Amino acid sequence: MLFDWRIVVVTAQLAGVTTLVLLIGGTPLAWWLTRTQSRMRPAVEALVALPLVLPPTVLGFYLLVLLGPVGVIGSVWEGMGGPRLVFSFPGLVVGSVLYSLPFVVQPLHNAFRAVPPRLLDAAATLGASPLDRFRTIALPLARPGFLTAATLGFAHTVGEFGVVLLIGGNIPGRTEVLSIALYNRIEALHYPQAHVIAASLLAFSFFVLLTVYALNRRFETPRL
Amino acid sequence: MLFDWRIVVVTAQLAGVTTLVLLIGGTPLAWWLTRTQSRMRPAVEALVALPLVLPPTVLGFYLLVLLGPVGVIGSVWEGMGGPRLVFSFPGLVVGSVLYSLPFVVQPLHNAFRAVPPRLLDAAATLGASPLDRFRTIALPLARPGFLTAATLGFAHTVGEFGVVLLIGGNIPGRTEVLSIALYNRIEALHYPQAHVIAASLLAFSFFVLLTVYALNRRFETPRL
Amino acid sequence: MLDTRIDAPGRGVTGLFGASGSGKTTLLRGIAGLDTETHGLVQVNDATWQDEAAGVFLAPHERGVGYVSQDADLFPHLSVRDNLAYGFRRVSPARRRLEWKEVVEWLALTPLLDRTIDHLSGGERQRVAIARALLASPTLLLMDEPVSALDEPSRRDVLDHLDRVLARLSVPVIYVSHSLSEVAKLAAHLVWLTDGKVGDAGSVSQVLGRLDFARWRGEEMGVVLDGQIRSHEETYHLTVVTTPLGELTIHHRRAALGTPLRVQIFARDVSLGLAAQERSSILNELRLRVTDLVDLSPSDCLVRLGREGTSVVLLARITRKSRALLALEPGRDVFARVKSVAVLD
Amino acid sequence: MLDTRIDAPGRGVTGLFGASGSGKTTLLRGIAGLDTETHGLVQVNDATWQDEAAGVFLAPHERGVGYVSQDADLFPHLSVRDNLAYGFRRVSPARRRLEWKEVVEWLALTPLLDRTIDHLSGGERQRVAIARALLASPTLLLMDEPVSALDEPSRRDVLDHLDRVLARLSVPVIYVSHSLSEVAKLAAHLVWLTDGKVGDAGSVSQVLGRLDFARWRGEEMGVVLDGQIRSHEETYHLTVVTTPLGELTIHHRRAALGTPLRVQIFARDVSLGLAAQERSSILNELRLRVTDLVDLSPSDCLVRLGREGTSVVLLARITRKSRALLALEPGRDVFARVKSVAVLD
Amino acid sequence: AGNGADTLRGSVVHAAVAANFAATHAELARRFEARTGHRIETSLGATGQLYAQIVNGAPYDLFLAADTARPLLLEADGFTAPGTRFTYAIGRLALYAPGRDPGSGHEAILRSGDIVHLAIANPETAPYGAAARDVLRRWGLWDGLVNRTVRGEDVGQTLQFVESRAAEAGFVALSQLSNRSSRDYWVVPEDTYHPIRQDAVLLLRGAENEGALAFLAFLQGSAGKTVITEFGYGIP
Ligand SMILES: Nc1ncnc2c1ncn2[C@@H]1O[C@H](COP(=O)(O)OP(=O)(O)OP(=O)(O)O)[C@@H](O)[C@H]1O
Ligand SMILES: Nc1ncnc2c1ncn2[C@@H]1O[C@H](COP(=O)(O)OP(=O)(O)OP(=O)(O)O)[C@@H](O)[C@H]1O
Ligand SMILES: [Mg+2]
Ligand SMILES: [Mg+2]
Repeated sequence: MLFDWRIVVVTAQLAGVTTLVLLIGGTPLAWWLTRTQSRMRPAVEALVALPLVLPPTVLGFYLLVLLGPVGVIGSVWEGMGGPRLVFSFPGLVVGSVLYSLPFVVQPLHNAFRAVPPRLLDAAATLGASPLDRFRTIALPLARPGFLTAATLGFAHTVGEFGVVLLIGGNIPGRTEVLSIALYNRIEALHYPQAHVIAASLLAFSFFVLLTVYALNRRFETPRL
Repeated sequence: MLFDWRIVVVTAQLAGVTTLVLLIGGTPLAWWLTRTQSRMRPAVEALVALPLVLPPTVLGFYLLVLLGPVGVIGSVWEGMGGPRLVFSFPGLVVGSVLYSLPFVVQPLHNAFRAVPPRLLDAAATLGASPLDRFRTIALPLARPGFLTAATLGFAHTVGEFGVVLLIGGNIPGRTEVLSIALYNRIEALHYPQAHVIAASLLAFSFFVLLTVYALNRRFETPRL
Repeated sequence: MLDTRIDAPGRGVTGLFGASGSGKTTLLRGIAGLDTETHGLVQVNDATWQDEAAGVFLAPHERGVGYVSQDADLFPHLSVRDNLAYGFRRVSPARRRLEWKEVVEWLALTPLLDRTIDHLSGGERQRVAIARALLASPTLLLMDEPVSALDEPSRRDVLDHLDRVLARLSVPVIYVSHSLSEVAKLAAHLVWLTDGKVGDAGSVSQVLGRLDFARWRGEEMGVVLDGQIRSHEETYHLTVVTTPLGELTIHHRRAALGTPLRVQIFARDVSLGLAAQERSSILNELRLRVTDLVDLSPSDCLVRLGREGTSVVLLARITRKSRALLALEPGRDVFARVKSVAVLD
Repeated sequence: MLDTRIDAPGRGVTGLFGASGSGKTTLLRGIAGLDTETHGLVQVNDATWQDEAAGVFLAPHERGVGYVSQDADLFPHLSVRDNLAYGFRRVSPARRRLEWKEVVEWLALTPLLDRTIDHLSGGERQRVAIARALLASPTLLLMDEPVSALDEPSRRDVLDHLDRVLARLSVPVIYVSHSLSEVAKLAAHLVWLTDGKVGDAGSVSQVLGRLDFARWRGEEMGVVLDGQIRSHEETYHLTVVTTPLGELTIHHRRAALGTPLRVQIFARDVSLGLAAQERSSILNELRLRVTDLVDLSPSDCLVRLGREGTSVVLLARITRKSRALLALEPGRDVFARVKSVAVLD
Repeated sequence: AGNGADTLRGSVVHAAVAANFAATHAELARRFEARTGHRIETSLGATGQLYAQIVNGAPYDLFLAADTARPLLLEADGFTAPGTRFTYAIGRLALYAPGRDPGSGHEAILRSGDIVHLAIANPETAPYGAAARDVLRRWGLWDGLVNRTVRGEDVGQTLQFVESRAAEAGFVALSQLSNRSSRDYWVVPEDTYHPIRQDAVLLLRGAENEGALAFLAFLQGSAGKTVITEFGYGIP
């Protein structure tokens, strides 16, 4: 088997975009969970964690059915002129986002809960609007939560396999990602290749994570 | 296919034991990460997150190779008189623990970081030993982190598939779990059965999570 | 929980007094709009900030209040400089009323600017909090024991500056403190809270002259008098002030003759005699008449003194023995000797 | 950072003074073992807690210190009751030195016991913190501005009780405060920190009598005198005390004749005259001799007064005009009139 | 630990079975159990994964693979009871395109160009995938369609692609289509691809297991063969 470098590119793009989408979407959701007085809150929290209990291949299958051109969501979506979701990069992102959502929302939720409300009050009296104080107080103070959310979300997407396979269709150069390629090497008994890929992936990830954590240590917020 | 209720039992046992082991083992690790001045800390943090980047089946494969009777770890372990790890319930637990470790350690680490050191100092001057103040101050204040860790760890183990499949061998009554059974129903085109299982799993999990989150809300620690 | 009606003047400092737990902080938070459980009406200088009946609720960041809270509440992720800049940057330069440099220097914050918050001492934190609130150029300033962690000399220093700055800015201030001299120095108006209700309110001299308030204050009971500068005695660096109760000599004030001035006199600093006194270091002796007497303790009593043609009073705290020796009774004329006079303003 | 050598007596209260940021909190944390960056030697009553040279470091929880920190530091997940019980439960009943009920009632905490911490006012938090530390029956008590958020009357109340309790427990105490009267009431020994170094240390009367310290204190400069009860005057509820500087009449003390007693006299409460005074409410007049004079400001000066055969001094703060009128010079004999005398137990 | 202990009625047989044979195997096992009193416990999985497990000490008695390579390897490395390897079924490839009545034949559907996605199993790992690639190459369509192929790990996932209508057509196993309308699929002529031979082998652990031997015999006997052919497989 020749190694197709596009796999690495797609994987990096997928994990990057997914993490970005997760952070962008998960942040307001987590903030809402923190601030709301709504009685719906526990239900929303439970819903967020729910996709986890399904095996990824099963989740992938149901997503495939739902998002496919005749699926409940897919048909409506395509009827509204949306591009086909299955077997496309956007579809991969949707699936990965859904599957990694709890790993992002829960750490952020915890981090936001740890922001002392009195600091938000102080910011308000200094003229900061709710959005402003969210941006300038809550976000920076929740930094450890963001780090956790981002690393868990990114790593989990890199390693994810089932959802991506079913929704993506493992199309070379488009939706084939490293996790699938790696698995296939093992399935095909190409062990030496698999070892090289796995070792490189681990080594690379280790150094990225090491750098992230080491840098983070430098910029830690003082604890009061 | 008849539904084998032992699957549910094994699944519940696995997720329960795994979560327990994760919490018991993850707590000191997270606490160490919080308190240590060691320069090794970022490396340990990176190592904990590392298993995530491998697809579960691949991780499962390597665990199989390492823990198997001729594997580097397995041979030593069995040489020391340990029971066989692969294709047994203990092996499943080992694999699941390793794979879900970051979901437990990271939220706990964040939660412990949010415990103000001055409260631990206050407890020390009131005569509490390090272990005592960990138990009576850090643990209760880190409760949201434990909730997140436990729900993520539990749900992730229930839904996990690859590691469990490879290490466990899907042996009915012993290592066959719900996620595999569900996937096999879909593979075998037993869709109606698969739908029933998936729906029950989702409904059950939803109500468990809902209860957990709703109860948690009641006992929230006041925020200062 | 708090059931209060407070009318404070639209400018100047209103002192807010009350026992621990009487609701001072709760009241300030309500005014700042931070307490969603606060009901009722908040109007400031004709602007209605909150009117439950009319469904009006102005968000805290739109009220333009500066709030120096009891706990400083500095932002731990920002340096001292960035804490100060937080409010400063959110005011358009045109609307800024204080210079950065002025505030930073006055509160001696220059050496701290690049520090992180966690390494500040208690007093340093308070100074940063005061500066941060002032730099946001508030239209109403709420200060909750802002100098409680400062040592005496820096406290004097901060208050002197505060006094001058507040006069210049002419923002209304509500100032919580447990120290009468702090409040008497700054405030024109006084509110005394007890158990979430207003116990007494009015001008400083009104509230301070009331015996039940004085009794509650204990060591710090006293009055303030409004006067005018009458003459200067440059040699000794002194100034003479006319007050409704007579003339008082105080430390020199660099001000034109006729300038109004307020002074505080603690009851414990007033002694009484029946004859005029000579060759004493006490410069101030007022001829007054006893209006009432009240026992403070088995050993002490409080004497209220007045003068024909004015409702202004002086309080003197003396022993009951002296009262007997001097045969003090209402109507009796005495010489009140004032050991020290604090100038407020 | 902190470079200090402090010798405090093994019992009684040591007052710790110093400007904001002078290192008081740092010092207390070092003694408690909370600051791992503290180097050097900590010995308490013959026990070595820390000796860098010998590699000794006793863990904080083994030092048995009670630490009332500047920020109260209550546990937010526990009720007031459980906060108080935290230290109490960790002492075996046999080693407890204070009753639960006594402490709770004294600090008026009964109505708060079932409250959560987040709803306490600033003063309530401080009272809980004091009670929590005392209930742990410490062998050394460190108090960092423990009553700064209390109103005057509760402060008096708390200090009175504290004074009595400390006398009974005979634990050594290091007490940080910015209020001289607070420290003078409690402390026998005083340490004055400036910039992380000891500026002055010694008995209260030594430190207070020093002019540079007095100057730094400003309004609160004063001295303490040690005396003995000489007689009682039951009618007026007064007591006469002999001091090295002469006899003083104070509020009645229920104590046997000969009982030792300490009193505090602020410089601002002392006036001077050249002739004895008659028919005045001032009961205390001491015949003393001027030893030195120092200018405090363009208008004021500080006079140090003494007497043959004693090194004890009295400070008087008078105007420079009075100084000139009375022609005060070192060696001159004067009558020092003391308006108020505070008894410090 | 191994659990081949005899019960009163027979022994327990632990079978490792390739996922694509799952449904057929279930029926075989049911009939075998009814007939003999032995009991079959089945672990399903991908062939490569089952292989790795066997090499690492999995407690399986026999192995029904989806190809010939892995049983051969196991035999060569001494994991099997010697001489027990045989082909138990020959997979048959079908082109499944629901809702597109082929009329003139399915090849035409592929040529028509209105296929956005063609599902196949991964040719690198799955025998049915390799077979599908053979077919497309023979028709000269491989190069044109390769970028439109979506690749399942096995035929199970390949079928899921088509069943969800996400892919218009797919090469699946005939055995998966037993209850689909014959108008929806087309059996690919067997001479257009390398035969998909599926081999079984008795593993060392099962060498002494009466039930395992019996089951292998059953597979090769007429009763077994009947079931296998009923499910759309060929037999050698
Ligand atoms: N959310 C709340 N729920 C119930 N009681 C509260 C709440 N917030 C404050 N209190 C109580 O209301 C009373 C007033 O509190 P507040 O903080 O306003 O007192 P304060 O006058 O500022 O006292 P201090 O001088 O001690 O700071 C206190 O007894 C306090 O315990
Ligand atoms: N970890 C630290 N690193 C650097 N500087 C520190 C650190 N901790 C405290 N400081 C500084 O050391 C000085 C002494 O602080 P400390 O808290 O002991 O003062 P303090 O005497 O208690 O003052 P206050 O009366 O205001 O509470 C302060 O200037 C403070 O900013
Ligand atoms: Mg308050
Ligand atoms: Mg301090």
